[in-house]
Amino acid sequence: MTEYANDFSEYATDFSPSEMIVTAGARQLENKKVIFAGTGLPMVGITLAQLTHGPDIIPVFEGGAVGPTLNRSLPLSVGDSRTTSKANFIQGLNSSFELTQRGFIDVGFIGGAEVDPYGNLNSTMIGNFPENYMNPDIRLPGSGGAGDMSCSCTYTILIVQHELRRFVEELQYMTSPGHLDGSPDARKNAGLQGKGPRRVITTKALMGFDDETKRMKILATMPGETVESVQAATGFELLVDENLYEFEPPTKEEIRLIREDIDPTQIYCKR
Amino acid sequence: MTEYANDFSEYATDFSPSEMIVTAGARQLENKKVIFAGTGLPMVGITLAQLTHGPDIIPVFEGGAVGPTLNRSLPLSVGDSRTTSKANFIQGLNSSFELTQRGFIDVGFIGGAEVDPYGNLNSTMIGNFPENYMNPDIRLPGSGGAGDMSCSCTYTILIVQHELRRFVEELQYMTSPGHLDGSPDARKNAGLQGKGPRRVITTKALMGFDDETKRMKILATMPGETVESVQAATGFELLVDENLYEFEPPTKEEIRLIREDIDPTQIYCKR
Amino acid sequence: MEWTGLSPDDAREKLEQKDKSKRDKRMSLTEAVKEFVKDGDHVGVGGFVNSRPPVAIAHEIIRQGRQDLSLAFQSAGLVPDYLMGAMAIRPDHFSISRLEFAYVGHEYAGTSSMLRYMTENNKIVIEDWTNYNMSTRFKAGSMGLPFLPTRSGLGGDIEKCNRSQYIKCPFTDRDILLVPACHPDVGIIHVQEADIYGNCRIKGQTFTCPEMAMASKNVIVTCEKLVEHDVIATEPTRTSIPYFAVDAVVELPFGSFPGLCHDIHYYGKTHLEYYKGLTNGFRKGVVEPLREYFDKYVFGVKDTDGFIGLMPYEQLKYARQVESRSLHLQQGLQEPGA
Amino acid sequence: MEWTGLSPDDAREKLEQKDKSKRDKRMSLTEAVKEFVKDGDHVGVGGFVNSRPPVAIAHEIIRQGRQDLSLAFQSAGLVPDYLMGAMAIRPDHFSISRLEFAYVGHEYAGTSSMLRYMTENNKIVIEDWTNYNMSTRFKAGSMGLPFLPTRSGLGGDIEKCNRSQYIKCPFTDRDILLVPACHPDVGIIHVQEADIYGNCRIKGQTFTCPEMAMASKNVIVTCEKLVEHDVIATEPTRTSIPYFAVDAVVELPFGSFPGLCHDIHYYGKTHLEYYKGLTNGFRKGVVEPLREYFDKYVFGVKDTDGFIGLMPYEQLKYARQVESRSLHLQQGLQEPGA
Repeated sequence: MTEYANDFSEYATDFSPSEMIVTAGARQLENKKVIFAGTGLPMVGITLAQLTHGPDIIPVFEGGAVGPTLNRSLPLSVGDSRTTSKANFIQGLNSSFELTQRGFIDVGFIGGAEVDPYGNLNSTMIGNFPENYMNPDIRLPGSGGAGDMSCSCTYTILIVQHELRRFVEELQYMTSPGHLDGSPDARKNAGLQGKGPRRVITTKALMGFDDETKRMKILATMPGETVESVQAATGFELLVDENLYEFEPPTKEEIRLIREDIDPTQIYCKR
Repeated sequence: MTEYANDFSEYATDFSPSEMIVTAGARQLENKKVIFAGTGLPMVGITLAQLTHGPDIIPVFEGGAVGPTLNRSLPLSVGDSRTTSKANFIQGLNSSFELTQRGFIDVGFIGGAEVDPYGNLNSTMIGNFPENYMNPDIRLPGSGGAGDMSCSCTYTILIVQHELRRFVEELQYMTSPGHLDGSPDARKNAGLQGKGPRRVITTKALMGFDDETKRMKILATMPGETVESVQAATGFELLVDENLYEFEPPTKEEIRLIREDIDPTQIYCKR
Repeated sequence: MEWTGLSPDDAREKLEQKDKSKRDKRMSLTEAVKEFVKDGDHVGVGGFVNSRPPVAIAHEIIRQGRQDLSLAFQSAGLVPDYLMGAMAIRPDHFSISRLEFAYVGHEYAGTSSMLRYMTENNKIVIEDWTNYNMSTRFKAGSMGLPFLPTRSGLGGDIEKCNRSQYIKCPFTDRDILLVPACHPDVGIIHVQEADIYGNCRIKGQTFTCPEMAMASKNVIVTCEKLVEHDVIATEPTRTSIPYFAVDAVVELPFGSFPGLCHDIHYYGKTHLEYYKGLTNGFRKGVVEPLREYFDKYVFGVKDTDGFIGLMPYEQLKYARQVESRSLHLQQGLQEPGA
Repeated sequence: MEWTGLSPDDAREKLEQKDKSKRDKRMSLTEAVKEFVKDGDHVGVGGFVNSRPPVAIAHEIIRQGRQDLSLAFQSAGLVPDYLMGAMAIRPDHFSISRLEFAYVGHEYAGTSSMLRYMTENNKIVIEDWTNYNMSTRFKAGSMGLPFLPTRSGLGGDIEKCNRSQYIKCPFTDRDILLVPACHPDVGIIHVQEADIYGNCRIKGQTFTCPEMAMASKNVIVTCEKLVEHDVIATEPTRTSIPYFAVDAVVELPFGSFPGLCHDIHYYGKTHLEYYKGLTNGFRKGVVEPLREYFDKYVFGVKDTDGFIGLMPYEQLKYARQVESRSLHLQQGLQEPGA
């Protein structure tokens, strides 16, 4: 478990859940891949990855920018001018999503409010659907581009806050398709192109999906967490990978980068 | 009949059939309209119109240019760089034809090899269709963009050489739809948007279409021609407009512009 | 199919009949809104979230007052929040009855309290789509097509709350979704540069503005800067919107403030967050501050110059300075009043 | 549905598996054609008529020899006429078996004698479309869609000779045509500028090159001039084709000669008309001159530099001088050897 540090002294001892989640997210991003960045923590994660092991990651933003250098401080929006610096190609939303639909995007990196065992996400509403669609208990912002990335990126990585009310057996509304009902070829039969979610990153665990059932399973627990504590914060039964491991804590350097270079004013990454 | 000349002395006495046809074509083009120019004589006609009564005509070329100034000598192609000079907007073929499909183009100005009474054009093949589609008697170049202009410009103006073998009751192949079979709403029912051909300009006559039957009718005879001589060169029966008139000959100035300024090397406009 | 805005056939017919000559289209924003925004109109909102939002046009629509507007956009923040805020405060003067959209919110600055207020209290009809769905709908409209196929917005619940339709693809035998065109009655768009005829140059991302312009029956463009036609004609490949898609050109610096305008100025964060805070308060029952905001910043000024004139100069200066700069050049800059 | 080139699902799968990293893609044209053009391939031909035709790539394909290629383009002149000419002369060495197209010809310089020869003698399978149909087919491919709807190519006989399909539009109840995507095995494209990663800048009209690039499984780009990546990154809105759609970048001045290359050089009219004359003769039974042409200008040279080296310098100079000039500045210029 020392891929990111030479010895224990290099680990940070003081870090927040957001900082843990961003570090975990960044480490899931392979260098030289094309990565479609959702708003919020994914933008922090992608920047951290670029500054550490992934200098040749190609970020894509739905506003229209392909392959920018994120050297103008953290974008406040995926349509921010800061997503365009030294880009390779800039057009607009149709272009970004067409590239995605065509197959140019390796990874979609997305946040969500509510998730089910198959990695389907809700970012639309809390309440009864369809009865109360027009007057929900809580109206969330809506799909934005997350629904599109979920449909058509080769695969996706999800970031969700790990709370009981957010990990539910059945979503109140399915905004972004994951593995749907988990049946074989469910996505293909629905007309979708991408292969769906591969990882779910939370404050408590790194998770994947069972090859057969497509249900969520714990791959690693975050520092200080156990399978039991993760399960206790989850509203459905989690599978546990046979090679379960403890996730390597953030290094001092990772935390320094987040705090000093990437998000000094704690826009997305609270301490 | 003296809209274009102050007195008879201003008329040219020496002009070729091509020059007559180009002059007639130019005069059909209203100033301030958006005109999609097909290759060949239509490009000469549009330039002549710009230099005479239509300085504010907006030419559109399928290669992608909207509203250029034709000040670099006659384009040899609708994709020529000479179609782009001082344009308002340049993209590519999809863009030009999407503008057309949307309804931005007032007039399509097109040449054709073979025409029928309803203004349908053939520019694909001579021979039996469909039997000999793969090995026709004579293979013509194909639709190019003419088929697209015919479908979606608000209306079209056609230029055809007036020969018996080119004016036929039934086309061997229908490349560019005119009024189809002439039945009411034939174009709409086929899924087409534009209103179809409004004028046919030839070396012998200016023609329109009957409001009811959509069959071709003579509006004016060209200098030196009569209804009889026009009919004799036509493979189907022509209607004759009740206000039939004799077309005003080219002026000396029009011929001078064609010969000196527009097509001095007789690329399209033979003498 | 019930079309909001124009049906594809109506949109085509109207455009065929339109005068497409190249003529001076400059007018005041007051005139432009008076002429092109009517009660009941379907309004396409340009920009993306808070980047190039047509704030000035939205304020003028609010000032003049309209009823029963419906809005169409992918993702937007300030504009729907201003419009819904105005309706919350003075429904007799201004109202919207319907939203077709993918996202209302401010990303870093949080979700939309006005969307929550309007929907949770059942004051507005909504139709959910994805960003790409809405972009595709404008694109279909711009292409003169009644629909486009897509592989986005399938499989979940979004397709169940909107007017998309499945077909079996006749070429692959797989299911595919068709989304209907969107032809707004009027598109409202802010750009960096335009000439007097309406040729527009958008700097940076175009978002879905060109498609929206070409899909709409009428288009009002505000621009940071009017440029000579020669500037356009020298590099026509940089024209984002051709002149014949535009009906009114209004030169209006800061026309998307406190949103961001690429290459011109960054967000007016202080003011944006200030307004956002008032809408949060309103949803929780604190009504007066939002009313006072509108009285001061929208109804209390004659036009956009009046609104921008109320901003502390240092905030405007900062927004201009910080835009398009590397981290290194941002050092030492700090937004005043934050 | 029988797909030429890749089916939409195969095209998606291949692209998913592809290495999309930003890396140096420079290679010689010989290597590029060896690696990316195989017997039986469906080849997308960039450019439009004789504007930016990928002549150099076509010559290299002919030199190396391939069998059973099929070609897809909207309107083209020199490239299909060279390829069909080579097949007419040496069918054992090089052959094409199918054309999907809207127009083969040279506009001002007349119709294609090689198209007449091949079709009237039943040596080739053809499929007719309109220009917009073919452009739409590449666009569908570039968008990752199995088809796009269109209102072009309807009502006449074109739709009867191709694989388009009617449906009743579920939104308007009117008939509309669907055209299937075109995913060439390889797209061959000439541009003015590219960087080593494959980001391309096209000057003037883009024709359908960006769509073709994004639809194709592999893309060979020849460019007039290799530019620093910084040039691209300074104005990324001017990039016409993003690097990840390109597999080989070959710097090759005059790569579309005797066609036109916008802003670089006008037609090599003398040579173009000379070749055109030989094909006219061939169709009428005068075989030898065309064979001699290929022996001298294609098989007799090692590469494009060799071909261009055979052109009289004065003709190349004239083609450069006359490009992009007003009539006034053209005065006194005359093509030598015409």
